[in-house]
Amino acid sequence: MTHNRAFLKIFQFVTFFMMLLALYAIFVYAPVEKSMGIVQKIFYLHVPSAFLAFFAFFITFIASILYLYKRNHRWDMIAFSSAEIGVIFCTIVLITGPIWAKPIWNVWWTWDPRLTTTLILWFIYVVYLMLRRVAGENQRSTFSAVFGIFGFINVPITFLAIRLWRTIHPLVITGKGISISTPMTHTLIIASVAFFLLFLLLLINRIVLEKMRFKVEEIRAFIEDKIHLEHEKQGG
Amino acid sequence: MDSSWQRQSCQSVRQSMSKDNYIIEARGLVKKFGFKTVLRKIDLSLKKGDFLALFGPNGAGKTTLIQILCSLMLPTSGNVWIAGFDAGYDREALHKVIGVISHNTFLYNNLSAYENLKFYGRMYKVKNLRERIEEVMGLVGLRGYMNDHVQTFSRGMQQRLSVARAIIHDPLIFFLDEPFTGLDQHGVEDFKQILKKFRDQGKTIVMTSHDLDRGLELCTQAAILKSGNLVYKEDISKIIQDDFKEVYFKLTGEQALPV
Amino acid sequence: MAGTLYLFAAFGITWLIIFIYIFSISRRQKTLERQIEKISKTLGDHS
Amino acid sequence: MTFIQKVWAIVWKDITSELRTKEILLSMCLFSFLVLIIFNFALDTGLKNLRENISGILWVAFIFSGLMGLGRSFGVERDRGTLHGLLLCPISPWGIYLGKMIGTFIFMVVMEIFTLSIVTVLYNINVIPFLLPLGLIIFLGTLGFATIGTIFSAMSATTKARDVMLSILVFPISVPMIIASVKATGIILWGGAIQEIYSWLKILIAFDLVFLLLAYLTFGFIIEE
Repeated sequence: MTHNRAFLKIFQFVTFFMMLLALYAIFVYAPVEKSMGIVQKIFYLHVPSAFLAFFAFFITFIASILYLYKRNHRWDMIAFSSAEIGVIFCTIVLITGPIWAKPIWNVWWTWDPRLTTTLILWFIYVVYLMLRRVAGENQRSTFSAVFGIFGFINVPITFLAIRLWRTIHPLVITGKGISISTPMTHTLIIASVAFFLLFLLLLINRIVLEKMRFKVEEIRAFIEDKIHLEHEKQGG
Repeated sequence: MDSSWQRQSCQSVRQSMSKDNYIIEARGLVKKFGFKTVLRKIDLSLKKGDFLALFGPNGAGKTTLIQILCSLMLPTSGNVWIAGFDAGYDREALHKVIGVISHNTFLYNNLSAYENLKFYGRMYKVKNLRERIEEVMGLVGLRGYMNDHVQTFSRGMQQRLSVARAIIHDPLIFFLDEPFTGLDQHGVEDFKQILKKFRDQGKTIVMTSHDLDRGLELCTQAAILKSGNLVYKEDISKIIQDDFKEVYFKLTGEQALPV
Repeated sequence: MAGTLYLFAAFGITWLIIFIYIFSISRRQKTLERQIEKISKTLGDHS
Repeated sequence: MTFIQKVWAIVWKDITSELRTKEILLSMCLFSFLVLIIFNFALDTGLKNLRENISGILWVAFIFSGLMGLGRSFGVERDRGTLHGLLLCPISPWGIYLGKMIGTFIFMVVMEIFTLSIVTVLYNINVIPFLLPLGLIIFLGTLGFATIGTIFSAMSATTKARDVMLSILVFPISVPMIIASVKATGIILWGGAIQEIYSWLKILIAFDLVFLLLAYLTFGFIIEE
């Protein structure tokens, strides 16, 4: 336990350091993009978050399959924790996206395939979290595992459908190509690594929290059970 | 007993019974709902022709145990074999040899008695379904009500039709979960007659009840379930009715009701 | 400069979301730790 | 063979029971009728922009009324306590799923035929020349909707706030199916050739197959306790 704690402390420190480095890279090292100006720097938040949201939902998908296969509640905890963090990152994507789009495209939102798919992805996993609240204790894990699988499999079909839908209507707004220079690539890599470490840190902490909650519930149920049995013995 | 699948299932029953004589066997059954333990390591074995009456106060886990035995529910750990079929894997084959009667009738209100039996008969692939339905309707004394809708039936009639539904495929084993609930005196007497018939035919029966008198009258074995533990199991020949009551009240801590 | 405002908004909101989440995790963790402490105390009293 | 007979027995039971009361069919048809009327006012569909909107209105009517039928599919079995009777029958979970799904599908198709005839009258659109491609789209779209809907109907039947849960479970997953159906119907009603909707039909078929396969793999988990 203490060993793990020490490891977590070191990990926390490394993540913090990488975050500072990423901030430095974004604001000092990376040059200002010519056509979009300083707003382009949102890109370094937006892209890693999008990648991590997708990665988190992928973990949920895999853990859901493993839960149904192995019936071990650990996989359920991982699926749940990952989905929650995925929703957090997906929310960041959905907020930074429009903030970037407004000054550049002059609209907050376009119904383009990637944006729309991300929005639906966000909906699916918010529903996933909601399902966990309303489902009975006995079926919560299986239901959410099944929904986690359905939701993730649905994503590529949704993306295809929306792309086909958009190409039929003329695109009102086309994104201008970004000219990326080498320092920008470096910055993106640093920011991605920093965000990935943050993601892992959050995920580990969330799983630890879920395990603790499970333990406490287990102990409490055990004690209540003991008291109940004791009481019955005295009564009888 | 004339349909081919039944002969088949009987054969596989015999095969599995050659290994051990138990037709119902449960080992180390544990069931948890969330963190709440309902059954704690229950072992139970019954031979062919046994009639087990399972007593216990409310919330002792009787219904859960029955539901696990007929594989409506999976145990958290432990195994169940019914007529040689593993309840975790061979559900379909297992369901062919069991009949379940509970306080819930499993009948469709908008369908007539005949249609209800036709539906269940088709699900069990009963041969000569029409004749079989007439036969079981006669057995439960509802021959004249074939085309009446279930919703017009009284509680007692519905329960009798439920019996007809459960015996349509001539099962080897019966699970009865509080079958007397909601029946009037007359209905109870009728139902007892039907149960006696099953017992005399050599069917294996597991019944839960909290009515000690009615349960003890029919069974060959009695058991008491308390807080998920099987605290008592004895052959009827070794039980004297009044003593059993005392044991029951002592074990469960329930108060005897004034008669 | 409008661009800086948007940039500031994006970063601000992102960090706000992440910090609120971290805060909520640590708070829940603390609550659980307190519960464990309470339970072990009760157990200690009984034995 | 046995399997098909058993699945058919479930479908037969649902249809016979429904024809007695007509509760579900009547409420589905009435509801879709109401949707058509309300959209007429909401969008002020003059003849000018009628065709652009009609496919959308049509599918909104289909899906919202379909949701009513779905809610009853497993909800009724659970309320009346017949679900355990069904689960005790010697049939695989997949068989139960298929039986319930086909039942819902049939109810929906009846409602859709009714809705289409109302649309023909109220919106003055002649659907007869488009019947074949339209029928194909409606078949595939409805199949997809019933496929995922039956799974979530079984799920939401045991949760709190059943009806609300059913709709928020079904809608995000059914997005590709709705897009494809609406667009393909629009093209056909505009007088487009069937070649123009091939890519949409492909998406619908992929959707149906993928989710039927997933239902086959996962339905057993949903009904066990």
